[in-house]
Amino acid sequence: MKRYSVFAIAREAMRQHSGWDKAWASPEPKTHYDVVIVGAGGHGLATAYYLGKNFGITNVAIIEKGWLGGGNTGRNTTIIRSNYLQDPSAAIYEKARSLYETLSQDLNYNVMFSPRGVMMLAQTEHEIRGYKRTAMANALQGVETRFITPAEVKRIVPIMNIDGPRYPVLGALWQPRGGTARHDAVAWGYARACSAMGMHVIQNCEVIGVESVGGQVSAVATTKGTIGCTKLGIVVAGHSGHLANMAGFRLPVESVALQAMVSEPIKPAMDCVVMANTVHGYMSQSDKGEMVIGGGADHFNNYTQRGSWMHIEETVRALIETFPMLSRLKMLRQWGGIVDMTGDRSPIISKTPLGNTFINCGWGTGGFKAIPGSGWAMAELMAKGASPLAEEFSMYRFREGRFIDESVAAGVAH
Amino acid sequence: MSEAVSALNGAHFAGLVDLAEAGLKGMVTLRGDLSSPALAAAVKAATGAAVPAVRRIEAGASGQAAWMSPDELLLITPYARAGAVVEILRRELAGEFATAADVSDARALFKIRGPQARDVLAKICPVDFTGFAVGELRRTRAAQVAAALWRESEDEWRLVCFRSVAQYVWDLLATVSAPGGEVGFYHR
Amino acid sequence: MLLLTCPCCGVTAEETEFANGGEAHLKRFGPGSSDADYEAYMFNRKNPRGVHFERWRHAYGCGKWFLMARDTMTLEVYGAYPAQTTEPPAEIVAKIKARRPEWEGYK
Amino acid sequence: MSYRLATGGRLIDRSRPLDFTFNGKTLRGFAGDTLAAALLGAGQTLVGRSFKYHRPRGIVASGAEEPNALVGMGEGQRFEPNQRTTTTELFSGLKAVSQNHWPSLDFDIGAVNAKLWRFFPAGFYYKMFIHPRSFWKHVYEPIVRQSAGLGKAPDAETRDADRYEQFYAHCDVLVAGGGIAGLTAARAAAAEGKRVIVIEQAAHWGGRAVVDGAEVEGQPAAGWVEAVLGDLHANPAVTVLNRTMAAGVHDHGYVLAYQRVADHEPGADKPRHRLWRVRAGHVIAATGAIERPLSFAGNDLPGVMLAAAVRDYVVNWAVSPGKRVVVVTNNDDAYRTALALHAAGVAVPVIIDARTEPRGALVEQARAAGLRVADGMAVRSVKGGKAVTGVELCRFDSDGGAVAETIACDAVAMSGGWSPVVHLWSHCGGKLLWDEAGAFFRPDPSRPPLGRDGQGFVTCTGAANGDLGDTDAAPMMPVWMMPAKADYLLRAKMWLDPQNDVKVSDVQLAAKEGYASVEHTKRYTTLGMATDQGKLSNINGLAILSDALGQPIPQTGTTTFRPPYTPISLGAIAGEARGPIFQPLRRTPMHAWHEANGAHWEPVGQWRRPYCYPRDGESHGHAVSREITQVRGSVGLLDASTLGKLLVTGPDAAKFLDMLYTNMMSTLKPGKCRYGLMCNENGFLSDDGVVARLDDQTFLCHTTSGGADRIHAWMEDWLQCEWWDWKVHVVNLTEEYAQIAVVGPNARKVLEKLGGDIDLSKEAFPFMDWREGRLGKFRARVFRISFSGELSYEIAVPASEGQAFWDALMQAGAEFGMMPYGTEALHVMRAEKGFIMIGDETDGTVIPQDLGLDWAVSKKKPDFLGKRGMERPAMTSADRWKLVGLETLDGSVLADGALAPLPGKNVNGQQETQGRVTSTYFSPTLGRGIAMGLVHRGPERMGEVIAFQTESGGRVEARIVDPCFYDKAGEKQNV
Ligand SMILES: Cc1cc2nc3c(=O)[nH]c(=O)nc-3n(C[C@H](O)[C@H](O)[C@H](O)COP(=O)(O)OP(=O)(O)OC[C@H]3O[C@@H](n4cnc5c(N)ncnc54)[C@H](O)[C@@H]3O)c2cc1C
Ligand SMILES: NC(=O)c1ccc[n+]([C@@H]2O[C@H](COP(=O)([O-])OP(=O)(O)OC[C@H]3O[C@@H](n4cnc5c(N)ncnc54)[C@H](O)[C@@H]3O)[C@@H](O)[C@H]2O)c1
Ligand SMILES: Cc1cc2nc3c(=O)[nH]c(=O)nc-3n(C[C@H](O)[C@H](O)[C@H](O)COP(=O)(O)O)c2cc1C
Ligand SMILES: [Zn+2]
Repeated sequence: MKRYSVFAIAREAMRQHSGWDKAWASPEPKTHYDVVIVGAGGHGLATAYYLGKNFGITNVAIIEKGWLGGGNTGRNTTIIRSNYLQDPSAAIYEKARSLYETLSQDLNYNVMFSPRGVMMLAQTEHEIRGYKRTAMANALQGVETRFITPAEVKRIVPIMNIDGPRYPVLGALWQPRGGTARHDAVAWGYARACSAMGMHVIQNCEVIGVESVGGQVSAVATTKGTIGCTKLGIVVAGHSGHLANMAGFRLPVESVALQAMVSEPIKPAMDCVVMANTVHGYMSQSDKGEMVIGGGADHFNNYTQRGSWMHIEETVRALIETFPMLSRLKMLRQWGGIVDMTGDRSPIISKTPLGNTFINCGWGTGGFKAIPGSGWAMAELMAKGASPLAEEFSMYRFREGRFIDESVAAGVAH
Repeated sequence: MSEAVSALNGAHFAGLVDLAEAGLKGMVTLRGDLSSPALAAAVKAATGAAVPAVRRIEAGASGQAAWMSPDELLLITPYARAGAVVEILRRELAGEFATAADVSDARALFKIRGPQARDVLAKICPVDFTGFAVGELRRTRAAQVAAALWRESEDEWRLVCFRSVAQYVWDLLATVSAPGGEVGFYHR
Repeated sequence: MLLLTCPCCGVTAEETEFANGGEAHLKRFGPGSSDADYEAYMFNRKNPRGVHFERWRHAYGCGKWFLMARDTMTLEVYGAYPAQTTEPPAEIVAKIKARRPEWEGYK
Repeated sequence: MSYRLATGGRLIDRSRPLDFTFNGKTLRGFAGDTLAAALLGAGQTLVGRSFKYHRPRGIVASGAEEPNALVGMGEGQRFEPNQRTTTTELFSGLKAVSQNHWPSLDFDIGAVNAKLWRFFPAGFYYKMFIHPRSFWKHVYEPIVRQSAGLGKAPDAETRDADRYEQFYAHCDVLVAGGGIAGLTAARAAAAEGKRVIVIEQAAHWGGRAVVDGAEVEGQPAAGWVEAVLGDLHANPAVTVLNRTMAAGVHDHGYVLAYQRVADHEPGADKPRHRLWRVRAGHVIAATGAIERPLSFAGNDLPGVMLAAAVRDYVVNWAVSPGKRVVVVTNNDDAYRTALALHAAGVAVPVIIDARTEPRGALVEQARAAGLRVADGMAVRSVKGGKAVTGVELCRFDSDGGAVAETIACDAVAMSGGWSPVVHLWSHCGGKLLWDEAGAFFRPDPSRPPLGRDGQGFVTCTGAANGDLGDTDAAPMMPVWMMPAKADYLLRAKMWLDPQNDVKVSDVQLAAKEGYASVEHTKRYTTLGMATDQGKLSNINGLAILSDALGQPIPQTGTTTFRPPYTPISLGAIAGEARGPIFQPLRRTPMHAWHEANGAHWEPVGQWRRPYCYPRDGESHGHAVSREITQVRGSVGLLDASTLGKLLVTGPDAAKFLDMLYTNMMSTLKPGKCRYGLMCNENGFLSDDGVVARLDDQTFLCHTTSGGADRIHAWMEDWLQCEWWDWKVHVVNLTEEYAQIAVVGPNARKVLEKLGGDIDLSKEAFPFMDWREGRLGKFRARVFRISFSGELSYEIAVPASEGQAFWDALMQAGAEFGMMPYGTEALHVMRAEKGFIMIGDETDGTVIPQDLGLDWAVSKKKPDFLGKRGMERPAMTSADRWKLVGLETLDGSVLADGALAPLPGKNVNGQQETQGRVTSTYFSPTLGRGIAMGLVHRGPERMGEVIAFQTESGGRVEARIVDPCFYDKAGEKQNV
């Protein structure tokens, strides 16, 4: 793999960019791999990457039914933060966030991680208490957060109306090193690095069955034929229920549409990410200038990648109330993704009832930020059979009543 | 009792339509088997009205009976009579599985009058008003809150909502009936 | 944005007037049930790609719950029926079979 | 340079000149102009700068597809960035400024990017700026951000001066597009007696046909349009709307239509935009077709325009883009432009046609008019800087190495063929077919978007369906690059997406690097992601991609069409919901009194409750202390109307409540009250409140303020869906009553002063009883319950009398210093008593046993909601954190949410903890901080001292104590 750098660009500029390699190879599948990962989203690719990097396991195929990164990884609002309340969540999200800090160098691919700060507004007494509670927890979890005053909010985000007549801003939970990254680049960077380690990223290949022998997985049936594997990782987000069905078990997961939208681009107006949970809206401004806005999730099972319009209205109302200048901007595009919601809104990284088969799902509305940490933990789980970061995220926690509920207090899951 | 005041104390507004808060009204929720003769007799005794068909409102000599749900009616009477209506219903339905409760104070009632009424209502209610007949009733949404509305006469509509959101619904109606916002979809 | 017809009051109204209540025909497992039954009842869901039986409430209308068969891939609605049933009515099952011959049926 | 023709212009009224400004310079146009027409008419061909390279940009199109000519419009409260000049109707006083340049449109520093284009190929960010690490955020990214973005952000502190609204409409057929096809479809649907809505995004009807002077049904198109429109207007079942765009087709026939009611008359007392939310039985997309540009070097210079747009400017607005206009095409339609220019007296030095020996009727007409046709030729390169000065010709079938000829001109009209507008077909999943002859995608009628009945609900007609109507035209020839074998340097100057600066070479590079899916190419190059969403660029781009991959175009496919068709204002999306009606505000009957008496509000769900009532100069803390002192010492009033009040009645009511509450309700005696807990089926606490048994079959259940609707729905769910044979009715009486708590040692005296028929004495009316009767002249139901530990009565009166009753209490209590108290005083007093608060002590993960409420969890009942959940191992573990009181040793107030750290770290390196604070207050009664918290095995550790976090990062010690800090024996409340 040729390394990317400013010198490489300069060299190629002089020869009409004729010397660039393919970012990833597009091989035909082999008959067997040590590990097959289903789903070339961020989580699947990161799992493969850390299998190779941390455990030297490189006889790996990542099988993707469409184009890599085309699932939720390619359609999310790119918020990265780790100011979660519960210990297991804070641990994995902070691991992910800290890996993001150096991911561009690690992958030799600029994923544009931009720690511009994430601000979660407190607009009720209840939210104040909730966020203060989170800040207290974060202090012991090694996550840098702070509860800030309305004046600080206004200083950091001058375009905000903090005196909104209905829900004045009473403060905010501020994570200065939260931020955003270029979502597509995360998938592409990992795919390139996986490919460079000799792994096979196989696109346009849908897994349509899971085969087993004596309670252990043996192969996956795909639209490109049967592919044998010693271990199987299912990392397909919204389609997890479907894959679990193929593997013979059910999950505490439902798939619903979550929407997002972008405005037309404008010159820089807001540098950080703002989340307003009382009124239901969140927003950041991308490097291209569009306002990236998250909408709500539908409440019914849906696989169409289209959501219901009312959520867009609700979000826009909330954001205009918070940022009045938005009123005269225009919505450029809206879209949806299929997110996998668990019973406690926290993810699953787990062994499954089928031997040598592992699942990573349930990231719902908030798993982009977790990609490196989740891949790290999943790789460890698959390689060693256990991972401290994944420990509490077993799919069996529901039966036992050990929820990891982030929506408690004023917290939100995403 | 003289000190009882309705949510908006009979407010008025004239825009694309004439808006008025109807003031105090007696309202009684009646739950039970709407097909039972006992219930029909009780409704008759209380209001003089027949049991309304699905999504209809019926008028009687001393009140109206509005269909709310497969097992629920809303009886509308003068404010002072609500207590008596509850008594009549309880008496008539003694031994039946039925419930009568006075909800006069829990609601606000608005009158919306004028040829543009449907054009105004359709700004906030996701309702198809074409073919919406006089005497028909629809429970629905008025922007962000629950409401029930019916057509009292050709150009006259009624809308009920919960008392706590009376001011919201009023402001909403007044906003969308501000002059300049003529739509001309229903009324040309 | 779905358009649903409430079988309890006959109103056809948009999704905003309804509330979804998840998978239908779950059998409640209370005290004394096995861990597996309780877990399955509380959490594990079919979440199918395709025909789905689900609960809806006409929240902004007559207030009643009803059940409905809908396709989660196309959003086609096959029919609605009373909440007071333990399995889908035969005519709805037949209608789905006719529309989706490959459907494995209601289990 | 562009200019206004002396005659003609079917849409302008020369007798009504209108002045407007562009970058501060006053220009003149006519009524009927679009801003784009007026700018061109005034000779302004340079109107903006591109996104990445800051290249000069001019007007390309004449409608919604325009990628370049975006301006900042208006000022102050009406400033709007990125306004498309081609769809903006001119009005007097319009103010426009160009975008994305510094310091000026003519001289833009950012344009050095264009000189460095070799260093900025597609995806260059991903390969650069990797080292050193911190430079991305602090050095590179700020530069990238500043040079990207388009229009200026509206001012943060000014508010939009306009209003917006929405409208729900229903119809059998919605026709989008007011061209011949749309009007024909509307007429047909109307004739069938359907309810029809027909909408046209532009101000004018008739689409292309009226510009091109076509004949329809034997009469001139314009006359036909007028006649059909007249009939449609006259039909009461038809709604006809211009300036209304079908923005999105959503599931089950939901169509959003964006009506620009008053954009063309700013300041009028009208809503600016109205968003129509149409529910249509069927949607007919008659949205026409959009002309494609051609990819030749320099095709992005101001003055290079779409051929049909040039025709529009000439015919509609009597504007010519130049004095000498070269036409370049691969199809016959562009000849119409040549002829129109010629007829208007504009020189057309040559028509460059990539086809060899084209022979259609229009070609012959052009030849007959003396126009030169250079067939088999291509534009090799357009010459010029900020304006076109000429074109170089070469053989089409060459690599462009040899310049055959250079022709001076000041504008170029190009046509690469037409693409049907299939957006509305595609939004809900309609699939497309590749049409070889027209080289475009058109709807595949066998795979339409499906409606709720599983049938297709969108149909395309007219040009949108691929029917371009040119039956006697010669075949077009697909041309994706000009010349066909252009070398790299030419390809690197061929713009596909002129707004985002995506060139043919960029798409080719993406393909080479393996970004082979069309979706990867889009995201890698940003092709089609600009404000025009690739209306001009997408087909050309994916043809280039297909060619680079060596695969047929249909295999490459298109990217996903997403709403809106063109951008719509966020203001319209929010509609009327702003300011006071942003969200419903629920008000109790005494709301206005609280407001008038200085309440500091606290939002509680959609309610607003007084937090406290600060007096002049008083801090909130002081007000709360004063209120508590008054209540504890004498008497105070609380507006408790927001509490849920659910009437549960019927023969099975008692059995039902036994299932819903954790404790036994069936044993409650009429006339009595009991505190009850509700859990979800996981066993987690979800609500609490006092239940009063009204009679054998009737209970009144109080819920928390936030719980009323939720618990009501929860009850209905169980009754309708699980125990549907149980005879129970639930009626939500929450808003029927104003509920007022009269609290304090003098409470009884105050009520006795009112008089009435209820014996309020301790003996006749003991604690946890309720009575019905009259208090003064008020019909009242009185509950002797206490959330403060004081003698206390909660009184429900009809809501309509709430204010009068409140007034009466204030008056009766005057001699005792009666004052209202707010939610904070309520909270502090309940904490002094060790009472839990749903939402503070509970957070959805807490079971009753955690809070020492085992006594309220029945051991006898075989079943209740939550019982099974509580039996799980994690719930019964002795290691759960349990409720205790906490007293700091130094009397200070513990911090909200503070945790009690332990020395060790867990496997993930996080500090271990042994407890947390759930509620913490300064108690004016005790003169010190008090708190409750959940502590590991807490109740077993009474008296132990543990350390908690402080806000500043330190530690403070607190003793574990009983959670009841005040009057444990209950002597004050049981009097
Ligand atoms: C609108 C929206 C906004 C969001 N905003 C945020 C945010 O701001 N911050 C945040 O942290 N998270 C956010 N999320 C969540 C985040 O996007 C996801 O949690 C995350 O991207 C999940 O990554 P993944 O790799 O698990 O899944 P995906 O990226 O969805 O990848 C799964 C892959 O599996 C493939 N697949 C499925 N079935 C098969 C099969 N049978 N065979 C082969 N391949 C298959 C799919 O094609 C897909 O490519 C958002 C999500 C959405 C939809
Ligand atoms: N010769 C050619 O190549 C060619 C190409 C295109 C059209 N035509 C001619 O044009 C006519 C076709 O008529 P037609 O009616 O199919 O197309 P049209 O282009 O004449 O009309 C389409 C109309 O739809 C409107 N529209 C587009 N998208 C819309 C939306 N989302 N919402 C609301 N309005 C929208 C447009 O503003 C336009 O007025 C025929 O006369 C045909 O011969 C010829
Ligand atoms: C962070 C982010 C920024 C985006 N910015 C743009 C944009 O500037 N222009 C655009 O057309 N689409 C933008 N999109 C939306 C994509 O075009 C696309 O709609 C989304 O990735 C979902 O894919 P799909 O619409 O192809 O299903 C953006 C998406 C994301 C996640
Ligand atoms: Zn109904």
